[in-house]
Amino acid sequence: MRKSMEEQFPVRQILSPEGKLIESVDGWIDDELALDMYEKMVINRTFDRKSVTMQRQGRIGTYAPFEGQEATQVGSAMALDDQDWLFPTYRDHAAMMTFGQSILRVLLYWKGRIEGCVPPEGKHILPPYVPIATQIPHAAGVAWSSKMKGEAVASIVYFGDGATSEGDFHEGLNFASVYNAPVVFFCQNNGYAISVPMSRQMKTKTIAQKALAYDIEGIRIDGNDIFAVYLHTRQAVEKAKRGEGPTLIEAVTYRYGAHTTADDPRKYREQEKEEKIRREKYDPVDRLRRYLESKGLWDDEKEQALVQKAETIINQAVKEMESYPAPQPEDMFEHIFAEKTWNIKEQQQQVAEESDRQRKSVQKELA
Amino acid sequence: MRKSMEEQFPVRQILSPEGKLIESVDGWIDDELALDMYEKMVINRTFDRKSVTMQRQGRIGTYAPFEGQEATQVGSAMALDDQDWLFPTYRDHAAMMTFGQSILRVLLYWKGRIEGCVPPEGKHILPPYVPIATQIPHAAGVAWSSKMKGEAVASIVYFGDGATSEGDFHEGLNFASVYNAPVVFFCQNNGYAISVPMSRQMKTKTIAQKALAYDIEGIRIDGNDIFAVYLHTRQAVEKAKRGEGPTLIEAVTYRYGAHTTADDPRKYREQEKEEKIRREKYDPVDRLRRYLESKGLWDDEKEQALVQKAETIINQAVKEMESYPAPQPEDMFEHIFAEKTWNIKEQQQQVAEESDRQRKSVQKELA
Amino acid sequence: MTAKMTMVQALQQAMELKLKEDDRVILMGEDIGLNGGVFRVTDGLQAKFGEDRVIDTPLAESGIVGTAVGMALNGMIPVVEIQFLGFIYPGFEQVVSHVSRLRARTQGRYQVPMVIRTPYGAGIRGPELHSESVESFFVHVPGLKVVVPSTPYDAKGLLIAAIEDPDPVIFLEPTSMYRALKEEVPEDKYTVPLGKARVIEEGEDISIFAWGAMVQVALQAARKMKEQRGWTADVIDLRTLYPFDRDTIKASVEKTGRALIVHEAHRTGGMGAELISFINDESLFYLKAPVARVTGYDVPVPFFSLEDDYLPTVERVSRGIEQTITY
Amino acid sequence: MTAKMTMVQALQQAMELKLKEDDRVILMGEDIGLNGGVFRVTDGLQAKFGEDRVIDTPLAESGIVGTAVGMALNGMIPVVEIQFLGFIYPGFEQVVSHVSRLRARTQGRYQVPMVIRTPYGAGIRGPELHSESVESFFVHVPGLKVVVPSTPYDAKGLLIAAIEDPDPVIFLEPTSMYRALKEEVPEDKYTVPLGKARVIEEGEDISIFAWGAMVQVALQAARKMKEQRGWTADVIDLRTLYPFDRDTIKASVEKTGRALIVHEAHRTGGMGAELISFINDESLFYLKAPVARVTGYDVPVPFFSLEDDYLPTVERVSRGIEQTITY
Ligand SMILES: Cc1ncc(C[n+]2csc(CCOP(=O)(O)OP(=O)(O)O)c2C)c(N)n1
Ligand SMILES: Cc1ncc(C[n+]2csc(CCOP(=O)(O)OP(=O)(O)O)c2C)c(N)n1
Ligand SMILES: [Mg+2]
Ligand SMILES: [Mg+2]
Repeated sequence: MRKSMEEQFPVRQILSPEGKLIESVDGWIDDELALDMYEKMVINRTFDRKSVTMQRQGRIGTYAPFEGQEATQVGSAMALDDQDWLFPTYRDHAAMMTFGQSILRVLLYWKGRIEGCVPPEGKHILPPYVPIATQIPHAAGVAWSSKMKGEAVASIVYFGDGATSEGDFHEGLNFASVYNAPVVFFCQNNGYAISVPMSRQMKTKTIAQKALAYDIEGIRIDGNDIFAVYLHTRQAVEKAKRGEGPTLIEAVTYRYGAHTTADDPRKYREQEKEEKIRREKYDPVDRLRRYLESKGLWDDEKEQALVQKAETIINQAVKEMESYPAPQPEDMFEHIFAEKTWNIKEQQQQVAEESDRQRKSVQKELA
Repeated sequence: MRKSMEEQFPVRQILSPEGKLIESVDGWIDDELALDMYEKMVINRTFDRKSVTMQRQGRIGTYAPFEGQEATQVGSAMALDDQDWLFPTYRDHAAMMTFGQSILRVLLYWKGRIEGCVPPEGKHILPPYVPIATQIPHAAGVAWSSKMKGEAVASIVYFGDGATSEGDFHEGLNFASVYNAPVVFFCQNNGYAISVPMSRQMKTKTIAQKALAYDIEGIRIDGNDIFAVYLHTRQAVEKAKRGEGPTLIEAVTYRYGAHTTADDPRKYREQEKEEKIRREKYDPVDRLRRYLESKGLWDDEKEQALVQKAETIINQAVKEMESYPAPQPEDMFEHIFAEKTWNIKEQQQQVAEESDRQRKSVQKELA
Repeated sequence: MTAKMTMVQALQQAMELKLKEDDRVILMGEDIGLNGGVFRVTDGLQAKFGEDRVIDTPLAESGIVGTAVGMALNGMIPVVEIQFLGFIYPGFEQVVSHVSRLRARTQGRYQVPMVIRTPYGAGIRGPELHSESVESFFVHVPGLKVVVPSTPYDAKGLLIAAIEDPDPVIFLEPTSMYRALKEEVPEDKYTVPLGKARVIEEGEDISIFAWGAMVQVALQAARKMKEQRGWTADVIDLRTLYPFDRDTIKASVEKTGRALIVHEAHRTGGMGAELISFINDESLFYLKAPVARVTGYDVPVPFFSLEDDYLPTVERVSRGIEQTITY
Repeated sequence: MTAKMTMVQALQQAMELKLKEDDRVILMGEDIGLNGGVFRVTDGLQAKFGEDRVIDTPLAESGIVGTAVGMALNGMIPVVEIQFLGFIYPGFEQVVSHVSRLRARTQGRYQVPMVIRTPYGAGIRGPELHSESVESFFVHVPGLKVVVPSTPYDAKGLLIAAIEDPDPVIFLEPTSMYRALKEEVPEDKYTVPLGKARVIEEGEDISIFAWGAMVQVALQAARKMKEQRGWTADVIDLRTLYPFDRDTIKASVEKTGRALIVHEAHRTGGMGAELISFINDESLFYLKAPVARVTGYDVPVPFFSLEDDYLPTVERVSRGIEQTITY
């Protein structure tokens, strides 16, 4: 009898939920790296919680939290080399920050500031993609051109389970397969597209099997196991750089909270119950801590120091965000074209005059 | 070792190129049906050749020939029941005519007449779809609603190998799989999308395997074997009506001629050589004739009578096309909306006045 | 009987009434079922009418619009929700090449009586691409009607009319008006006819045309100018952008001799241009001043920290009125 | 040195020159390589520059535009061919939401210096959807330039300018002009600047604006009316639709006091509306008559048996001139 797709694409795990190694990671992950992973996950979680709070306080706008998905994002981004390209969605701040985007920029983005889109010099981190799946062909295109140029550079593109339904998912994977482009298609399957569960999104039980439609490699991994995430992503990145083409990785995970701060997950799932189970049994941060503790690499004292450090870092960034110079209305006309067209100039001029008038009338009232 | 996709999806055949039965067709295809298939293929081939000639003579516009694909189209359309829905492309006139569209309408279509889009009363035959793959979600939608209504009605949708690259292919198949819609996705893989060979269209060696991405059944059949086409399509139609969901059929075939009469296939393939081999070895019409002859059901005399009949039928339709009332400029404003909006009324009025003026000025000149 | 309700509630009632009354009506879209839509417009309808009539679809706009076309061909009346107007583009080909054309192509043998509802416009601090206002795309496509309510009453009546219309309707719901005001709305069924504008206020000095969220801005500016300068205006909510209400526009412009159009969309190639052209065609020599456009700018709708500076304001409209009247 | 050539040859030279001169330039599209494009515009270029620079892509417009965006991000200059304008819709989201915005969103950190070439317009007895003329969609999208050549000379110079422009350009090639006329075109490289119209004929009585295949129609009508009635016209080929050449338009209209716009696109929401609005803004009181629009109608471009009745003709433009001048 033919194996079912779930059997053909088993969920690969390296670290058990209890924090036990299932396979050796020798030569791949040493203690230092493991500690670094842990620190990054904790800082990112701190960031996420802080952001949710700040949204409630009106200090930033609608925010898309990722708590629960730290291992998928941190682990995969750590598997990249500096010159690689990263294409994130609106939920992948942890991946972006791990790869080098500043906390300040991410905060600015969610504060409604276009300045939050700009990546650090020398790093290829695209701004968060809002229209679902549209980043997939971009990553395929960058990777394809890296190959043309003969550069050993890979691209990684993030997307969700819901994104696999869009035509751009299909077109992007097909192009990448035809041109054997060095790209990693990294699907964070968190089980939901806003409210729609995977079972209504697709008939298949796995996303990895969709690779079969393109004759590329597909694998399914435990997205809450940062070792599995890191290792398989790293292998896919190295494979890409060896010229062996694209990989589709399905990282099975779960978001603890709402889709965004505008969403109420109790409408579509048993939120409290499910969240509790996930947090208790499958939490990616706790899992790694258990491992570190079992190896004698971690203890409460270290934990407290780290929590402290995380808070300091995040608070510092928040401070920077809040003292960031206010945007000027005229800014919206910048960078539309390399050189402003006449009507953009004219409109910018109008807006500048308007601001001026308003400033004066305020001054007058005050006087 | 894992089987290759070509092994997992072997090309199914029932009638060998020599016209020998590989499997029994008892209970499925009797002599009468086989003779009917043959007659339909010959009439359609006659139609196709006549149309190419008429295009050269300027009697119709650009035309998309299907010669070589008679078995895929005739065989699959014969597998439908009267109340089923058929979604054709610009190349599927043989399927349309087999299912009940009149030759006249098809000719009118290629003569640049919108009247050529109208299906016969009581038959669900959509007009030819020009934008690639866009018909696929339509068929999924019709089928889905047939299921909702509890009707045992299937939809069949035609598309080419090239069409599988479009997002609509993916979205259509995904929807159909999720809703278990009674639809047959019938891909005529003729090896080319205009000039682009399958090997540049996709990395995969089969199209059938793309079904794996949706957990639906995919099969590959010899599209020049009308028995295989008929049988597997019929099974897919019956399966759909039993509520067992969609099927993706890849019918491997070849178009002998140009993509359209505006195309020159010598630009992108060894046209003469390849055409010759295909015609000699794999022709779908000859194959069935060999079978009929071997069963004593066919001879030269019958062939001549059929050729005669086909020509009479086609010539009659051509005559009707050529004496069809000329279109009126005002026609273009009809059926845009159920009730004309003011600006359509106004524009139609203008055009009517214009026609009138022109008629009068011609009369004046003549007088 | 009437009840005070928001636009969200009014739209919901419209759909509920039609779902109840007509078996052919179904709702389709992302997150509209269990979740009730991201704005809760379809809240509770799946519980009432079942999963087969209020359908949570996969995340694929071409698939949604395309399968809805199939539904419509087969005699259903799909009311599709696109989660935000900026996400209609993956389904744009289906809209432009099929939804709008199937009636004509089949010479009336088939029709596509569907409604595509979608929240649109800026002003709610939405993320990128959640604030688009590209109504003029659809106005340019022959075979589509384009409708934009600005009040709860109109929203209900227009949506019912759109669902009952035998042709496809693009139904744009201004997000910032969803809950901005409540008004008395009849509980029963009624329609507001497509193609008819609503004259909200009458005046002598200028005609102001707006739709969606800009109606309130126009109205406030008109009132302010009346108070401050004594000028009176016709304030007209177009409600339908295609086919727009030419009689009302013409009569008003010829009465006042001055016109101003307010829209959120980018100025260049926006609906304002078509209205100016209509006035040029019909009423040019009535004009005492150029027709003014107060619109969004020719830049992507900015991130929300600047969206208020992008959107027409009472200030900007007031100045437009002043400039036009004192031209 | 010059040679007599068609628009097809001129376009081909432009691409060949750029392929030769700049390694970053690549061509991508359906059937453009081995087959040389369905209009043979890229004929022979793959043989000269290889399969990596002149690329036959899979049949997927979103994939084509989307991967081209990726190429552009990575420093290439993709010149994309969409086989016909009516087939750009599957890639519309990529154009509207990314091609046009990436520079702004990244504050100039990335740019997308790509050209999307596509045959457009009616008049060649094409099948359904092969005759679209929806230029106004792109004019409405901030961040895109829109260019339409009408002669071989301009085609070459504008295409080179478009490829060299640091911003994305939608480059619309009128199919009926591909081989309609030959003219002397320099063999060497030259550019025709974007944003500048061409005044083809000068006159006193009316300003006629056109682009693409309508330029010839406008010109013939102007000449006919000159012959028959003695009226003289400025005949102006806009060449760039965004940003259009406001100085030339304004000067001409203020000189003649009358204007007529010819376009193939549907009337409602077409580019003509924006031009009328510009004239309204700038030159209203110079007008002696309403600005006339002679355009395609508000119906899908009909099947080819009626396309000549859809398209503006010399007859219709002549009547428009007459009506405007004798208003
Ligand atoms: C083209 C498009 N359609 C709809 C949306 C609205 N939307 C935003 S996120 C989302 C769900 C995405 O789900 P998934 O891909 O699983 O990613 P997740 O949010 O779970 O990380 C939807 C429907 C959008 N942003 N873009
Ligand atoms: C969306 C879209 N893009 C491009 C085209 C132009 N075009 C017409 S037919 C064709 C090739 C189709 O190939 P395939 O799907 O294999 O069907 P075949 O013509 O071989 O039957 C192309 C590219 C189109 N009609 N629609
Ligand atoms: Mg998800
Ligand atoms: Mg093919």
